Amino acid sequence: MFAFLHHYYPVFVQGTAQTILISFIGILIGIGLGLCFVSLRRSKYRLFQYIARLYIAIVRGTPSMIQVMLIYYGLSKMIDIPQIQFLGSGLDRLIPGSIALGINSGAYTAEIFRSGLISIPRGQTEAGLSLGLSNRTTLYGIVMPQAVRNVLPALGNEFITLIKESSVLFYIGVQEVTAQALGVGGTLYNFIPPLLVAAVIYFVLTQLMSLLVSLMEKRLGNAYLKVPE
Amino acid sequence: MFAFLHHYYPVFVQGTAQTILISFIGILIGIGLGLCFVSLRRSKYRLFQYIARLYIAIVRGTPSMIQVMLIYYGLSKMIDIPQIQFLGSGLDRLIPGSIALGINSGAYTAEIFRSGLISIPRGQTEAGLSLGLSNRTTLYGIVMPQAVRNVLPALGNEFITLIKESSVLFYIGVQEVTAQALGVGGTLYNFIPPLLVAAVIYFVLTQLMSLLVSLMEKRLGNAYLKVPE
Amino acid sequence: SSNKADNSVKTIQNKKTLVVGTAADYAPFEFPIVQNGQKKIVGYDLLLSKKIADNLGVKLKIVNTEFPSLISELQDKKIDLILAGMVSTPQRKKAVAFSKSYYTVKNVLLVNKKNQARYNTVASLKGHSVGAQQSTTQETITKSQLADANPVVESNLTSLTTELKQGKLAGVVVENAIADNYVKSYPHDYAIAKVKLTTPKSFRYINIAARKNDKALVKRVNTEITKLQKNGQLKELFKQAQALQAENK
Amino acid sequence: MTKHIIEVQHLKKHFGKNEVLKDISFTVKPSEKVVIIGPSGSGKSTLLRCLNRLEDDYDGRVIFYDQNICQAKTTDLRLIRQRMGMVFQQFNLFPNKTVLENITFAPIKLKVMTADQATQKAHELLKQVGLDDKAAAYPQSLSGGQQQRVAIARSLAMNPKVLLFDEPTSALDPEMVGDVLGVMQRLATNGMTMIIVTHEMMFAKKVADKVLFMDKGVVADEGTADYIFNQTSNPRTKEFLSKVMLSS
Amino acid sequence: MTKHIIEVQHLKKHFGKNEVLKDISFTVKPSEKVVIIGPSGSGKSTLLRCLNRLEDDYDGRVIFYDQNICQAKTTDLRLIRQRMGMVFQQFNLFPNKTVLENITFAPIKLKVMTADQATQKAHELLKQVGLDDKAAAYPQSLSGGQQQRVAIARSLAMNPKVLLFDEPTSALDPEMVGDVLGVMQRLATNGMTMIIVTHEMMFAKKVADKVLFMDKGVVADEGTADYIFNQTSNPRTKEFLSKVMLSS
Ligand SMILES: Nc1ncnc2c1ncn2[C@@H]1O[C@H](COP(=O)(O)OP(=O)(O)OP(=O)(O)O)[C@@H](O)[C@H]1O
Ligand SMILES: Nc1ncnc2c1ncn2[C@@H]1O[C@H](COP(=O)(O)OP(=O)(O)OP(=O)(O)O)[C@@H](O)[C@H]1O
Ligand SMILES: [Mg+2]
Ligand SMILES: [Mg+2]
Repeated sequence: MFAFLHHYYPVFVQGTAQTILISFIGILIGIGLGLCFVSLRRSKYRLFQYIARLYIAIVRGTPSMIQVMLIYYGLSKMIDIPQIQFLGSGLDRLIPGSIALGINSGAYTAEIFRSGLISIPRGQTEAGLSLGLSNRTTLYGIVMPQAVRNVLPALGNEFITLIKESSVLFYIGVQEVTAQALGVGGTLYNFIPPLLVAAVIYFVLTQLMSLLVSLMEKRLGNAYLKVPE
Repeated sequence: MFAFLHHYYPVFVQGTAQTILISFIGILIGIGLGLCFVSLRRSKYRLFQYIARLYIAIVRGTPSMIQVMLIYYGLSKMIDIPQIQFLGSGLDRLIPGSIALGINSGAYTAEIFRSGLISIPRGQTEAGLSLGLSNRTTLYGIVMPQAVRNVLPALGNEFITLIKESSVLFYIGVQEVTAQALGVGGTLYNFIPPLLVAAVIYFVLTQLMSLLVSLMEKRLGNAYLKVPE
Repeated sequence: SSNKADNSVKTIQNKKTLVVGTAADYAPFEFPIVQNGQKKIVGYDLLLSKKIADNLGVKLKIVNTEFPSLISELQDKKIDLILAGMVSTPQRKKAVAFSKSYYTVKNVLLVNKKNQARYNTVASLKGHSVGAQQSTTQETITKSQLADANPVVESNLTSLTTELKQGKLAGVVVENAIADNYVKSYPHDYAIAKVKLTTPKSFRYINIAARKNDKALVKRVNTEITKLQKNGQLKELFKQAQALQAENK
Repeated sequence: MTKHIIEVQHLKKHFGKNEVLKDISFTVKPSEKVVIIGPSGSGKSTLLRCLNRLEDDYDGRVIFYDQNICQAKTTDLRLIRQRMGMVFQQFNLFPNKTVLENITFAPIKLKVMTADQATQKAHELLKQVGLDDKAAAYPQSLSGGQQQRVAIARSLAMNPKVLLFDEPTSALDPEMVGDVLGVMQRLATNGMTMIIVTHEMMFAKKVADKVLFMDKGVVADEGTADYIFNQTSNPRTKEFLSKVMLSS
Repeated sequence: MTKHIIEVQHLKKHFGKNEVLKDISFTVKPSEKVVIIGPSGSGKSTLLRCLNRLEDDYDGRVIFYDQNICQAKTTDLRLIRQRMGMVFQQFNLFPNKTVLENITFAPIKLKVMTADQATQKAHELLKQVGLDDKAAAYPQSLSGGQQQRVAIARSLAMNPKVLLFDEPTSALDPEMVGDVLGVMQRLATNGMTMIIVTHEMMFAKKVADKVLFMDKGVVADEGTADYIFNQTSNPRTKEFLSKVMLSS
């Protein structure tokens, strides 16, 4: 059943590289947008709060496939990206595609950051302020590091979701794993074996991502959470 | 820009009905599977725990689009469903499609139920047992009602996700909203307007779903969580 | 319609590349294979594209995406030409300009070998699911000529034929070239049904699509097609594509 | 009937490598009030939880009315637990049930009483603990002291033969403590058998027939309240008491 | 310099419609120990938090060394807070920092000392509170009593002129209370100005120069420790004290 792999594995390797690339860019943009919108959401100004809420509501309320297509068709009308080929797809698809993924992920990331900040007891802020520290130092020196540590698992889940969601980019012609599997299926006149291969690839990628996140959790100081005997 | 709606609105109405139908069935199946797998996960027997973990890991680690296609092709070998047409799609696609959605959702639902049970302090179980109640009565009479109340928001989010994920069924020929929008887009040679319409439809559906869940939250007794002055 | 000078050929020659859009799940017209460890999209349309690029003296670049979105990509100037086994329907003619035809199709019903005897007539399909690719002439034909059947529309042809093999569909309406190829590749799985489908004239011709204003480009393309038709190379290219698929499946 | 309600014999319990109870033995007579004191982590809660098998897998024997709890089958165990009420530090009221439902839930479910009987009994008990006006309230709307008194009423609804208290006032604001201790004092006066883990030394002095001082998993000292608080020469007891009394 | 370090004048604070502080006035002299007692919800914490403007938007004036805290600009406020240490019921140590880092973080960040000076000072303070061996530990690995002593050391690192304590021992196991009170007692003896909200009446009797009894947002009674505990005729004070003393 998987004899075709012998011949077609380079296609899957290329697709995997592409999936990793778009996921990586998407994650970076997602974190950036998340930080940006969590600030808006916590801002004193109603208008900013409102913008952030609207963005989050729209992203969470519509399928990512539709978002990706709308952003791609929308962006391609607005900006002109050179059609340089990279790993088998044009940059004019890769870039809007990754941006779309990032815009989608940003809404979830913003909510995760927000929950992280909420999770840190008010007492931590008060302890910082009562020592004479500024609001800024208290936020970035005391609250944030703890918040980031707390939300790492949730962030990890979001990254995993993003890796999986990246499969919708096949519809705008990005040659990632799903697109490659569908293409090979077209040549073989049979979909099932290449789709199984794609499923395994995603599974491995997402497992690696959770491994990575749990390593980071350890590095970011599991120590202080452990209660020694 | 939306003049086409004048002509095409019945297509979207049909698609919306279809989306609601498959989401509804998917949610029911998801809840059933979730309950089933959370029992396996908490079972004394290693093998059952292992099966539940594997199921959850696979579902969470692969894109739902690939799952849906593989489940659909797989299921169709196993069960035989009459090809009765319903709202523009055969039951033989609607049903396996909904089942696929349910299988996907079940993994998340199981984890939500599990977190709900964990969220109830051990003291509640102990109080029940110390009054002489059986394990069963304690679980179903005391812990479960509180757990369900606690996880309602998370369940609501999962239902919203399912409504959005149902868009992948267009790939197995279910004529839900996305499929209809893409069809209209292919006819108009312009995807943006019909996709925008689809996005609005999903947005309305998901907002309605969150409304429904928050009503249920109220009914399931917000009272006892409020601390009157 | 405009009197402005048509720069379409010059633009392509200036950027030294011709960008052709296709949807590579349609063997033998276009499909991916691996050659020397590299993925490559090949097929009849690609061989022809190469000839056109050569004629223009530029490099060829392929953009592979979903069939239903090709025309919109063309209009967004993401691609210069579509070579994707695209039939020049009157409706499409409103949106794009078509070259001369380089292939003539007839539509047939591809069925599972087991059911070859079962589906002989249009009536025998009543109440059964028949597949067609979304936004294609086959979709229109299915819906008009097999009105009693249940149409199943998906964006990808292979997903339909996979379903056919699984017994989920009674038949799939496809072009005869594709159908022949399926039968040749998998004689035990697929067969062509005796069901009579008529292919209206306006649905018969496969052409290359270009933007409406790119008249000069269409002209150049037509010249090349005429040349290849005359010296018999067009048929050769098709056979070459079929052979390529046979050795890669 | 023996002269003891509860007999604990050579009770041992470990969590992994941590030996929490090391050979504990003592007895409780009808109407006796046993108070257990000792530093944090000495195993007081664990001991109490072993008595009604909320902790499992221990060595030794716990005899309750001639029945060995350690070997009781599930159905017997449930009957035993009905006759052995337990009051927790964290009250553990059911937050989704009203005060009345909290008290009547178990008797009705276990078919010990009809719904009417249970309701009547609940109102009586609520009167006893001074909270009859709160029958329809939800636990979250009560103060800690009120919640704990409801929890006591809930235990009493099953007509237990003995009540176990695990630091019933530790989670309370100081002004609430008095009300709860008042209720307990009245129960004691009325002849209820009680085993009480507490840090309220004044109260212990007042009600205890017997005081056990636990330290590191053993009963390090044992005797009447007078003995423990005034006469003992055990240095650990004295050190502990000096620390705890200093703060109050 | 005035003879008062802190002067509170007609302080009023409400949360929504809930008037929590209703016209509070009192003064604190250098080296004075003011103990605030009163039932739960009477506004003790709110009062303390108003003193260093952790609560905002109140009426009245709080004068600290001639400066009106209510109108201090952000930069001034930060200087004021540096000179006014606060110790919380929940300790509020930074869990991701070691004990040493907890103490040195603020002095270093605020450039009050160099890193070396801060570390040296931290070790001195840790010695004072008896925890020099825990410098490298994380807060979670310490007992509550140890954490609270670190929190006191952290406050002292900024060389404050006055220390505010909000029920510093309420969250502690009884045996831990003594250690923390011991540290506070020594601070008091060394002349630190202190405002202490507490339920530890014995301790209050011992160290208080002045006791404020708060009830429902007002200072209902006020005087020396001897007056409040032995002489007052205020019925609310007496009722409160009888409740709190009964339990201990
Ligand atoms: N479920 C458990 N798993 C592992 N160790 C436990 C468990 N329950 C208690 N222990 C350990 O057993 C020892 C005794 O705990 P226990 O709660 O009985 O003490 P305690 O005397 O009640 O203390 P406290 O006064 O703080 O309530 C402690 O070292 C504790 O860490
Ligand atoms: N942030 C807030 N928002 C609204 N109400 C508050 C807030 N903080 C305190 N309160 C209310 O103010 C009143 C006084 O609270 P405060 O915490 O000052 O009392 P307290 O005397 O410290 O009590 P305790 O002894 O329980 O600590 C209470 O009724 C409380 O509910
Ligand atoms: Mg305990
Ligand atoms: Mg307070």
